Amino acid sequence: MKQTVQNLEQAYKHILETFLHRKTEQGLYQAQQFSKVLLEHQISPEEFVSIHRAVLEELFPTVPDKVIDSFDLLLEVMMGYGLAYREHQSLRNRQRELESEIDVAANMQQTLLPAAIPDIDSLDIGVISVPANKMSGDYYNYILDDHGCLGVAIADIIGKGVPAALCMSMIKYAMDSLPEQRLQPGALLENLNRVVEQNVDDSMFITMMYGSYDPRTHEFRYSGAGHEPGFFYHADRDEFEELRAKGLVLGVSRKTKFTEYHVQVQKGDFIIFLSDGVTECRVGDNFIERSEIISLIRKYMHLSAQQLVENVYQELVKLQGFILRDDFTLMIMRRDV
Amino acid sequence: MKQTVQNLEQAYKHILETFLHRKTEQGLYQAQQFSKVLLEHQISPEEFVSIHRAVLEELFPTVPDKVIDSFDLLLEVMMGYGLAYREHQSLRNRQRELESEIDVAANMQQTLLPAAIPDIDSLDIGVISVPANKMSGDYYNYILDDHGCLGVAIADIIGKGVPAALCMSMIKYAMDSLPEQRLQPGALLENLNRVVEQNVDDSMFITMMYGSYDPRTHEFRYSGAGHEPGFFYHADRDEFEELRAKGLVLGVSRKTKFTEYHVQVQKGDFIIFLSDGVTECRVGDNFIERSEIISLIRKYMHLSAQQLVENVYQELVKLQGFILRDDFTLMIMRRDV
Amino acid sequence: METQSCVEVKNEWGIVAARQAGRTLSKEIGFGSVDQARITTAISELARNIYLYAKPGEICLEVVEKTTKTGLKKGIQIVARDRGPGIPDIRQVMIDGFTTSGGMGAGLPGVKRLMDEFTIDSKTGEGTTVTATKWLR
Amino acid sequence: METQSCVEVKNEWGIVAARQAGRTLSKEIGFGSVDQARITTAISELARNIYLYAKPGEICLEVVEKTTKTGLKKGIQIVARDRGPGIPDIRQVMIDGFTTSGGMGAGLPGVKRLMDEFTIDSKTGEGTTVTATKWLR
Ligand SMILES: [Mn+2]
Ligand SMILES: [Mn+2]
Ligand SMILES: [Mn+2]
Ligand SMILES: [Mn+2]
Repeated sequence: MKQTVQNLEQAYKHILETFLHRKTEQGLYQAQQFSKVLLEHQISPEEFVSIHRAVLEELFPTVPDKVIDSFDLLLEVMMGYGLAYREHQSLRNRQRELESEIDVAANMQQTLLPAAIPDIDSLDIGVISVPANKMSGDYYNYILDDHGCLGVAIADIIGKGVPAALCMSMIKYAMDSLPEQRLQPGALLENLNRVVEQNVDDSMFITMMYGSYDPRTHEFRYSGAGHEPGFFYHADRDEFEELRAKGLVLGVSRKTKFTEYHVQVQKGDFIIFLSDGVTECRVGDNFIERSEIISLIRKYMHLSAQQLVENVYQELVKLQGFILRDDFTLMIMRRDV
Repeated sequence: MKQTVQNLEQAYKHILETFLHRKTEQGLYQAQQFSKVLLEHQISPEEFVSIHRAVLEELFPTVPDKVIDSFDLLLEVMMGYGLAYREHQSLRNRQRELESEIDVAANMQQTLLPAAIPDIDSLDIGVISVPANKMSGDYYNYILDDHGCLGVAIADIIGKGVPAALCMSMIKYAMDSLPEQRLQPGALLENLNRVVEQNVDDSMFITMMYGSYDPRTHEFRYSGAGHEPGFFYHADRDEFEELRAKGLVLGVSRKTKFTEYHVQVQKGDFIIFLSDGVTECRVGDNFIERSEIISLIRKYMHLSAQQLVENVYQELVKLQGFILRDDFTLMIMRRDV
Repeated sequence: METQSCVEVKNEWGIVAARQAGRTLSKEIGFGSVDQARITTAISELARNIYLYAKPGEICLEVVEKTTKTGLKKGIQIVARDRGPGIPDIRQVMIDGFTTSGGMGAGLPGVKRLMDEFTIDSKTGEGTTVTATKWLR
Repeated sequence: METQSCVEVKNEWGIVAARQAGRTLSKEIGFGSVDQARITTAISELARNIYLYAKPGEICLEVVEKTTKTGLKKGIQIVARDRGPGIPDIRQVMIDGFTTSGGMGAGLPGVKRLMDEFTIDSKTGEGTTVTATKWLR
């Protein structure tokens, strides 16, 4: 340590001498590079000020005492920055620890999501789900039953990060224990609502949309719990329609009932489920319009379902300067035969 | 901002003038207080160096140019600390956000633990569970069945913090769904083991001890999965015995079998369950001995069960300078009639 | 003074030249010495990124203006442009970047904190463009 | 020089006196000027805590020695003692304390970082004792 400080002092003396000789930008650039070396060696700022004073005294033995004395005060003030600097180092360590904990937890969370998109003859399915931070409060699931019927869920926990993730694991285990209701969207939401109401803090709510698709009849039935409306695309008319489902968010009242809706899916039609992280993309101070989302979907709807959602995401994340303010989930199911 | 800097410059000029006049400790103390004001106003260190230079030039118009020029270099190097300082501020914001997220999650986690200690005529029960950080990887539970029989669980997830908490919520939901095995410790662990094996990452293990107490026969049956041994206190002989239960930790192999042990509990006897956070208390470079834990228990065993565990905890946490290195859980069940 | 002036960065001399250009221009615009140092540091970090990971590239400087409630405001705009490997995950770089950690884009969060406005565009295999502006207060 | 010298802290003059005593003693022991400033800052923070939340209290300073592999080592030990309200949750104070957040014990993590050794004992309603040592390198 003492050795390092002495070497750094020598190096700094050289840089200062050269600089004072011809005051070039080159000299200042060297000073900046030198500051990186100081930080690498974890030299605190008060230590550096003391180095500067020592070098100054060496180079200018005739500097008035008062000027040298003024460095006592500079150094004393610098102690405050020194404390902040030390706190910074320990914060950084704690932060790295926390972040790596959260990395592990985020990985665990990934295992709560379906490992693969189910393979259904008549449907082309695509999904993208990106957390705003490392852990997500958006959840989605696909459930395939013995008759080839598909259940599709999307949920958004109000709140982000770690608490949302804990909540999401509950939703997942609760859905796993409700195999009977997989084809009855309304009944499924009613059951989930009871679990949420009992287990989750009053400040925590979950919005959800659940649908079931029967590939034999091409009927899609769905119910919603306060969730962001999706879209339904009619291929024959080349038109988008809002996919709304009235219903209170989960966890508010034990006795909520959920209306079941249904729609007939024709060849080329598609269903879009999304979370409000998609529609509440902020560009500058404005939210993006739902009509702009539709334009983006149109732009890429000649592609496969998976490519479609990925391209829409890419455009939206770029629009926001690569910072997501909310978890982002976009799902599409298109009937292609 | 400009205004603030000018005011601070005036204040600093006054402090420096006074200090140079009579170089007292009083002046340096004022400088330290001044540094707190700078930090409160989020003045970066390069800004402060520039203030120092301006004041110096004002006070000593005859200072050689080279000395003043040297401040260009000082300021340039200080930019590096300035960057670290700004990073510190944003780290701190991110940290506060994370910490408050984790506070919420830690609260949610508390709701996974039993709300109250069950009230059983013949048993005096006490428990303390303190996480090393905010979230715990230790878990305990009491389950009371219709016949007044008590199930007691203690578990330790290998790993701490957020991932451990996610894992713990799984254990809780899994236990809730196994009502039939509550009085069969071996069978219960076998079932839990399957759940853990299927759902949890390979790097994650859980040690556990589960016991059931029948207040009609005063028989205690228990099984363990690689968990820290507890203690059994024989009142008649005034002796402590290790409460060991052989068994592989949960999540290693799908087919693990767990031996069931049993012991007859006499009046005044008690059972201690603990996590390795209790026995691996570190004092300086040494771990505390299990015999020292026994001495501490003896010291407080004239008190109620709850007071006993709380006092033992207080002594152990103080021994470690109030820093816990692992989650700490200590449970006692004493037959008092 | 309305035209852009660019400095090519292919070695450390380029970094120094870009710094020098930035310091001179920011002084002309009327920035104080601390802000001059900040702008120069931002340029230096951007130029060093090019030099280390994506040379050759260029740093272009321009005087910019905008009208605000209190009248016309002047500022300096820095554009750093390269045809290097690009940044595969910009979100990663902007979220976590620690000042002292190495690698392409390591200094970007610092640059963002030194300047008032900051945008980045990057495509893997095609290069990166960073635009940063600081306004006179 | 083996005996403890104590300064009473009941107003800001006490803080300054404790600082002065610390600076003088650490200079005598042979600490360099930066370490002198660090030791003084640690004393200042401890004394200020007493002054703000638990006055009157005292700061005691002592020259301490220990034998290491490389021979005898000298150091300075600071003991800050008060009969104030005590710190209800020491773990909280030592884990989170941010330099600029207020309240009893706010500066303690900073003191710990400035010194080599640090222990604290506190009982609600009875007071707090902090002991911190720095060794000559
Ligand atoms: Mn959400
Ligand atoms: Mn959302
Ligand atoms: Mn653990
Ligand atoms: Mn443990």
